[in-house]
Amino acid sequence: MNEINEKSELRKIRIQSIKRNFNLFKQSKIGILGLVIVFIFGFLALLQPFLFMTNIWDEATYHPVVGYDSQKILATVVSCKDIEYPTPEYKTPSDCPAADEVNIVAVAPYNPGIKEGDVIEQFIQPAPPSSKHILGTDSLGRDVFSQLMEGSQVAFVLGLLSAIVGVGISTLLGTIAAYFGGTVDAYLMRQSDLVLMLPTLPLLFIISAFAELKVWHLALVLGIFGGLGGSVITIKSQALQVKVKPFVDSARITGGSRMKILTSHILPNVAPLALLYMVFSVTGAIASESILSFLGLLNIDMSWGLMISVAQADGYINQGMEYWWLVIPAGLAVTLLAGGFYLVGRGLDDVFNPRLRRR
Amino acid sequence: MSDNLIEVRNLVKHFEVSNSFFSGKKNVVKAVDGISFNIKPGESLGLVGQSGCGKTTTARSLCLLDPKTSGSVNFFNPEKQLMESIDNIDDDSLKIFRRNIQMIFQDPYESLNPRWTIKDIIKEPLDIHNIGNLAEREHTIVEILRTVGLTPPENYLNRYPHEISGGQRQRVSIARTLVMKPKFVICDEPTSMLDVSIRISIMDLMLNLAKELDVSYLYITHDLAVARYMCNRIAVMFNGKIVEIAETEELLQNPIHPYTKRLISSIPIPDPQFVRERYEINFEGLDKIVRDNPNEQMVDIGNNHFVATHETKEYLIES
Amino acid sequence: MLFVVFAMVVVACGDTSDDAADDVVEESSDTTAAPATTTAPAQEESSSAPDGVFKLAIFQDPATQNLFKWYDTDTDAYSLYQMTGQSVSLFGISYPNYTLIPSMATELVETSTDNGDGTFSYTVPIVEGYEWSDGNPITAQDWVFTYNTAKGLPLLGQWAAVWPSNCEVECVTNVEAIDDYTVKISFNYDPGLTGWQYGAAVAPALSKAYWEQFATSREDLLAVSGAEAPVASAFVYDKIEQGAFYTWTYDSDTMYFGGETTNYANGGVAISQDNGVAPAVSGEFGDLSGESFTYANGPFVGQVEFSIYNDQDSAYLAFENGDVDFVLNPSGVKRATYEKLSRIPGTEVISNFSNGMRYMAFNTRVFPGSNKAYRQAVGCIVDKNYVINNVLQGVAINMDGQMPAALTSWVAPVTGVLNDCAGLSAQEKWEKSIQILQDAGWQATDWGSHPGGAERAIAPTGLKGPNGEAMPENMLLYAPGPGFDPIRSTFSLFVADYMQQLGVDIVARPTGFGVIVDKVFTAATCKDWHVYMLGWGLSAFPDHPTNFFDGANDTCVNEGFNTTGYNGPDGYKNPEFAELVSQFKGAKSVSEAQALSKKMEAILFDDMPYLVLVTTPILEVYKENIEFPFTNMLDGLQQLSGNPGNVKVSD
Amino acid sequence: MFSIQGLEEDNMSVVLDVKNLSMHYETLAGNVSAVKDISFSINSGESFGLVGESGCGKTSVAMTLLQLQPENSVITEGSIKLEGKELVGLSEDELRKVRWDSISIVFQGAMNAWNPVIKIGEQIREALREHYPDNSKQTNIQKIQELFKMVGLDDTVADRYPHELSGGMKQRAVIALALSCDPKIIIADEPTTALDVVIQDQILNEIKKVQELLGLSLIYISHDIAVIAEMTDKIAVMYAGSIVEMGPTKKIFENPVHSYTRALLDSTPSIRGEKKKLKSLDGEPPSLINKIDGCSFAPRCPDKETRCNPNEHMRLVEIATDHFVDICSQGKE
Amino acid sequence: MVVVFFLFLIISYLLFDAIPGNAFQNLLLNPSLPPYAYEETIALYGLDQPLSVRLQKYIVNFFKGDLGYSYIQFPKTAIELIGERLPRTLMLFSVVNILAFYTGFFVGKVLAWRRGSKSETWITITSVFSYTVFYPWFALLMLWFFGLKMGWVPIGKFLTPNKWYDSPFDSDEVFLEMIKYMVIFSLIYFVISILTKEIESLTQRRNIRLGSFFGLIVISNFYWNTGVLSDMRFYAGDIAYHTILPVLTVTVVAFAGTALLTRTTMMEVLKDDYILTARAKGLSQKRIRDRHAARTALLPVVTSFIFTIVTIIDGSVLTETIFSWPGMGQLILDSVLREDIPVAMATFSFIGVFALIAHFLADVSYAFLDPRIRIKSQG
Repeated sequence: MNEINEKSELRKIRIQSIKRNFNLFKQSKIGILGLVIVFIFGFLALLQPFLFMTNIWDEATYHPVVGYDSQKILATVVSCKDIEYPTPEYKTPSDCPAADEVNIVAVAPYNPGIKEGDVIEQFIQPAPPSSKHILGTDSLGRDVFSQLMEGSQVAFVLGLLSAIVGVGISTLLGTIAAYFGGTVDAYLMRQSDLVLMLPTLPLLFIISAFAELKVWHLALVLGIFGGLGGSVITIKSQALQVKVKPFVDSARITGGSRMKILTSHILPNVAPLALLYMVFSVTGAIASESILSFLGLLNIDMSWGLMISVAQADGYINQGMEYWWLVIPAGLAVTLLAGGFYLVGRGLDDVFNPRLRRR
Repeated sequence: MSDNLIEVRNLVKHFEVSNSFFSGKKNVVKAVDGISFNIKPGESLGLVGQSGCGKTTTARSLCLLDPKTSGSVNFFNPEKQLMESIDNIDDDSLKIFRRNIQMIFQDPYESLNPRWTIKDIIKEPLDIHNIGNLAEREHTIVEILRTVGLTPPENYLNRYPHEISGGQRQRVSIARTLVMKPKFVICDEPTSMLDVSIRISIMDLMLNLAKELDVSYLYITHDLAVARYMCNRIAVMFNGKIVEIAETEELLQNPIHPYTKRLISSIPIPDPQFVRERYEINFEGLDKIVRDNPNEQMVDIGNNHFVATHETKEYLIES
Repeated sequence: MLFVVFAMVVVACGDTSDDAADDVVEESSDTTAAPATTTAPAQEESSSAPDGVFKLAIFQDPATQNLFKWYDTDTDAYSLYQMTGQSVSLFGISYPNYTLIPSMATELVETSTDNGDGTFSYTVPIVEGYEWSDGNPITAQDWVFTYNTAKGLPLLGQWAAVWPSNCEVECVTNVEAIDDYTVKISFNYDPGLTGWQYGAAVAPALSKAYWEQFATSREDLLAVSGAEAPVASAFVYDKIEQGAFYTWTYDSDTMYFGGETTNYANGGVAISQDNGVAPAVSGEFGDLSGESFTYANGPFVGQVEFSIYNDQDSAYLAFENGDVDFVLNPSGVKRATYEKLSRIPGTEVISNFSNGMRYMAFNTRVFPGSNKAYRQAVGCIVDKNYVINNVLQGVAINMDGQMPAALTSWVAPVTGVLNDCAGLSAQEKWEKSIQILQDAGWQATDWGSHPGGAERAIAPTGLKGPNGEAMPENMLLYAPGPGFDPIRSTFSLFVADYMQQLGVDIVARPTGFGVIVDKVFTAATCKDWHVYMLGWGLSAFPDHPTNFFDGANDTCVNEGFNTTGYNGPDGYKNPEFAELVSQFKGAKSVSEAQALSKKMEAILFDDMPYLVLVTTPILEVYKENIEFPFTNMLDGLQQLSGNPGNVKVSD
Repeated sequence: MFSIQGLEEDNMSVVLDVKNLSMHYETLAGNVSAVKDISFSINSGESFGLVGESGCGKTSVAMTLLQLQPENSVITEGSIKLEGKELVGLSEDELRKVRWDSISIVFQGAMNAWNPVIKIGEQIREALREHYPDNSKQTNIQKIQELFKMVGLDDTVADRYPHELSGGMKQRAVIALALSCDPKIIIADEPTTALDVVIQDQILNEIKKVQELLGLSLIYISHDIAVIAEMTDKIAVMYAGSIVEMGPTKKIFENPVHSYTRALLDSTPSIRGEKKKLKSLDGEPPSLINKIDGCSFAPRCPDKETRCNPNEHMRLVEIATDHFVDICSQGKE
Repeated sequence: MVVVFFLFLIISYLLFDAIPGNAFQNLLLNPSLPPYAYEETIALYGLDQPLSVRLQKYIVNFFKGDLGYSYIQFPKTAIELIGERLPRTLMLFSVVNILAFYTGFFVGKVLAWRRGSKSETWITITSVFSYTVFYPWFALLMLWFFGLKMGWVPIGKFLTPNKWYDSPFDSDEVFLEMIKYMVIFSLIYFVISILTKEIESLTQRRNIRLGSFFGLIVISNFYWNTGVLSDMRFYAGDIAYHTILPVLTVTVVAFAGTALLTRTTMMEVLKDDYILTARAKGLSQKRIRDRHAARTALLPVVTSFIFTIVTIIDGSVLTETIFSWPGMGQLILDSVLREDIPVAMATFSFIGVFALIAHFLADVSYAFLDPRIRIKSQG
């Protein structure tokens, strides 16, 4: 009984402390903004499997990779030559072709013998946003919104996994280096020097060239390199500060083993900083993946970077705002989610770092 | 000599400090330069001196936090009933040593792990030494909290250090220190960061516990007034050396060494009517002579009062 | 702090730039007016050098201006674009109709002499009087020199293809100059179109007079910048600003100047050239009786500028902005950009078929790829038209055989399963495929069923080969990722799905291009894969089936060092086909070659080592002020490097 | 409200007059009333001690005098008159002229009062430049040398960085800095807390010497009643934001009236006199977030039963000439 | 450090070697090429030898100073290629970095100072998003907007070809001259700043500095009018014109890192007691901000900035591609993607050496800026 009571009391205390911390966190407007962004994307990421499982969305139509929704219209073939605008039909060059028309140059290469005035069955791909596809479809008739959701799954898996791996490694190595010092420390520091010397982006190019690199492979790689690099040094300096705290000395005097001191005293006190680092490194991981996908170096089925890459491969990216749904949502998503995590980190730092706290 | 609890002979601790940013050349700082003292059971010895004189280093070397450079430290092993050196100690004896020597730190804010509850903090030594079963441990913790005046104990068990005040924290520190009933506790200015009104209650608590639990203290402070309140004997330390050691009142009434005199003269008196005598001494000269006579012996001038013998009169400047 | 400095510089220079710009414009017009002062003795006629700059965008800094180097190891198209004048050849190809025409040869020599010792020779007379831009005559010695250099140093890489000199296999044994204007080229076999007309006769010859001094070792030769090398075209190198742009300027000594070329519908060509420098040429080739179109030969511009844009999108932005007239892009402009640019005033668009294909290859060495029925079943069930017309709508054109549709006379009628399954519904295709498997003795615990309509079939389970071979599990279909090529990537997903409906345990695995190439072209891993998708760019003479499917070339059989020809990654072997290949290689006339090719195609349609997927159109855009003599041709204008020699620029 | 009689009579020599000053900090948890209705005045040349435990509001008073309180603090009422000039409500620019020129301050922890990356001399010259913009460099340097001599530092210190000095030297330099613009009043906020006894002794000596030499007014803030006893002519004992007892130092030490004052005296160990049992005060100071009705010392008061008047609002009454005591401890009579 | 570098070389080489395929793989894609051509080629370049042999050979040659020939651009050496590309990257990115540093530092300063205000929140959020913006996407949008839509700046490349047809100079010469000029200018200004440090009156000090700055600009006008420079001026101006957009774009992305770091460190510094002392001294807000808070906050910002300089070349890959600015970044990208191992290795070791130097510089500059360390180093 007593045990249970105590446990529930402990839990209550935990909940209280979480509540209190959250109230503190609420102070930081930027942190809250970041959290909201992260939650929105988190919601998107979870929403898609839900829609598929409940059959609200049909996989054949909405699947982000192999889904296909043919939207056909009957279109009149017209010629949008560079003539003086406005003409009776069109006000500006961008009005031609009109909604139920198709430019002859766009279809002629695939339909030899087509003439102006023909009425043909035309697929609208990419289709602009509609009630069925709220962000339209891409050039392969796939739902952009669904892709965006799939992309957030990828971003979360990749970002969080690599952050956890990276921070796990750097926390472990950082505390070990701080606690043991001497040759272990020297070795670990040289190792992180070495990793810091490797240029990030070219390194990722190399790694992406290896066979069969899946998202979680990339997450591991990013995590390992991130974890071995600069953050070891930061975590180590934090651990060094904890190491000389009197409570660690107390434990040593009492005869606590090294392992125990490391795991129960130093690690928990380094953890907040590590957590902060984790939040920040999510940002880097998302950006890295997007850039690799964008450059077409990453062989995965779907991601935000890839969405832009595909839009670019078909030549939609330098069209200004005309095909905005192919370019803007994915680009914004990368920016927003990465920024969201960053804002959360900033907010945490502002509120919980006593050196930064305002009051 | 076996009536001593701890015997320190010629304890030396040197630090290597790299003095240059680029070259990595190392300088040796002699933080503790051959000090000796004994502590009997139930006695508390005050170690007094200015900051940087080696008080804390001595304490850390004594409880094996930092390895000493040379010298010997013997402690009384209550199970074997004999004095044992802490060098080359076997594991069993080390365990006994660990159980019998503890330290209280200056800063109540830093000396408790902020991520642990009070219960965990006090329980840690019991866990490490595997004393009693879980229920017994629980019981011991409640008891010790009561002993240090944190009542009712249940209110404190599940709280975190940041939820209680500085005085209470220091009580928790004391509880943690005493939970294994050690024979010898090193106190490194445990009250200097507390407010006056709380300070006395902590000091009283420590004095009471010393009697109750038969604990000896090595009490480190720079304030002779506090040392007087807490200690039977006082050792005055200067630049890594003990220059004078005597019973408290003897030392205060009859200081011999100029440094002791200077120290006593600088303590403000809470009485506006009283005007202190002021001494000024030539610290550099004194430092030099102390450094130049590393093997200086202490002489007993009676009343268990020992003074370093170097000729020091000339460094005393009357003011 | 530094930035401010920088801004000030910008401002300061901005103030003065107007005057300075004027200066430069004047200076540059001076230079174009008298370009020959430094390169050759001034000639009065050269003052009639044409005006205008033809501005092309390319995507990569050419690695070299040295053609020897290019053929050695630099296989990059962008480098070749701006080196075309450095070499001459005996025969040439007339665009737009792909007809073989004499270039330096006075006639199309198409019959060989049997020397009796197993070697066969062609003796070709060369046009007299033509000169390299440095004034040295173009003679037979240039061929001899080029061949001997490639053979003797030796040069590596593509030289082995253009001047094959390794005589353990089919090779050119000797090139000799009978006299200055007659060259004799000998082979250790009797070459047909592949080896002669489209082989040695179109192989490059470079100026001996210039290059001889460097041809002491491979390193020395390749170290030459090449920018000073004499050319046999209308332009010489002018300014080379590494990483930014290259220019050619009009060469007053050009051997091509003026005249007319007439292309006849039936393949005949008539050329007349007389620029007062070289002797008058009036060549008439082939049957000239059909319809024709004629264009005047250039050059019509004084300067050709190659601007380097490292990013395609920014290149097209620059095009849109009017910074360049034509983007020299081997894969053409992207569809959406094409459509958009077409609507921008002042832009002309062209679309052509490309000479290439994307395909899926089976590994015929290992089960189940080794089983013909299996390949046929896959070929039948895959509904290419659905993927092309619906999913990929507008970016690809279906292709069934090995020949691009544009080579009409080469295209063979579709036979075999592709023909049988064409136009069937999804259900019928599935049923037919199952039938093919059953007929071939395949077994299954449950043959599954098709619910009809657009539904997916319920796949057979426990599929086993006719001899009870178990189907491998977890097979992979390697295809480039969507970032590299959305077409193949999309196809791979759909094809894998079709194959799954046949009970094949396979998934599409997006894989790096380099990784696929490494896997399928390496002898050590020749049995480690099942299916992959890649593409081929094809040459002017469609002899590629001989290379792809000649069983003798199998990497696996020869375990690495393969001396006979191309490494066929698919491992396809068929004696009947091999016989046709050797006949094809000896074919001396196009009609003979075409007939053989069609026979070969029929076998391939039946055996299906490749499932040919699609070809893509080449879309190109250019500025209205540019005028090309013709734009209708296989592979588009990029095939002619933008045809700078005949382009006209108006203001 | 009421004003303190008796001090107003010789107004001429009053340098600083604080009346009914109240201020609080706005925090998440609520408003923290750090200073409650405090009045005191300081004559020229006088040294005034402010004693109390940490968190009692002494430092807040010091900061408010210079109007250096943090952003989240609000002065709810009261006035601070410096030689008759009201400081509360002045703009930042006007305050800048007052600061250092009229009132300077020696902060707690001299270690951190210096910017680590600027030389000592430069940091003093900075203040001189601000207040005497027309001084030549030479004048300023001379001035600094004089100041250094006064506090017992040699000239070379000016060219050194803070970290090159010992704690004592830094604190001396801080005093020199505080004197640099010839202020009327120096506030010393626990200037010796971080120092050990010997250095503390030297610094106290120095401050006293300088104060007497220049005839400055000194506000000395400390938790150590022994130091206050030595340093000041007049003291005010603060508890929980209020002054509980105020008067000439000697009088208060002879006859402490308020229970808190007595408790403070009883809990201070001394090396003189009999070694006596010291008395501790139970409990902790109250949280200032909650509004306290009645005597805020009542819960801890050892004489609760006999002398205390726990329901009375804390305010001072004069019980003897210049000796003010909080009314709560005036007993129930 | 040598050992670390040695390991760095080995690891890089192994990584490159592990990439599937090799530099001559393209030969395989020519269907009419006999396979022996490929075999011969890779044999000539030693690629058929076992890894250990090649690695050993490479390392030995490396320490002899021979970084080898480029596979792709044979017979150019790797060093020649770097020498050709480096000035362009240096030119563009030194400007970007200095600009980004100053704006970042300034914005960070203001942010920390205005803590809690609305504008602070908004600027912080903007900075964060410009820090995390999806760079290639952003750069293309910038190019589209400023280059095409507005037509204010040229699209890509570092020069306008037709202006350079008759240039008597190589662009590299002009680049070097511009770099030289910037270095000289800033050095002189730096010396002036140091010399004027001793002037007691603040207004006078400021006036002299401002005056000398404009004086320097006038002098630079003369400078660019002397001798060969008067001819080069025009070309330098052209290059400067082309740097505007890349500089703007990269700065927008790069300044935020410095701004956010400055904000954090400065907020920490603002808690320090000497800020209070400075206020008590009656110093003006601006002076406290700039002289006390920012000056101290500068230390970690500069150090981290120097570390980010290492990533210049690394991060320049995308910028250089999108803005068609052929520098080191593109060299890395090309050599890595085309598996031109000697060049890729050379660029990697260049970055490695650069990183080592930056580490050293960071230490030195820290010592220079922080007297606490400086004195130690002298002692």
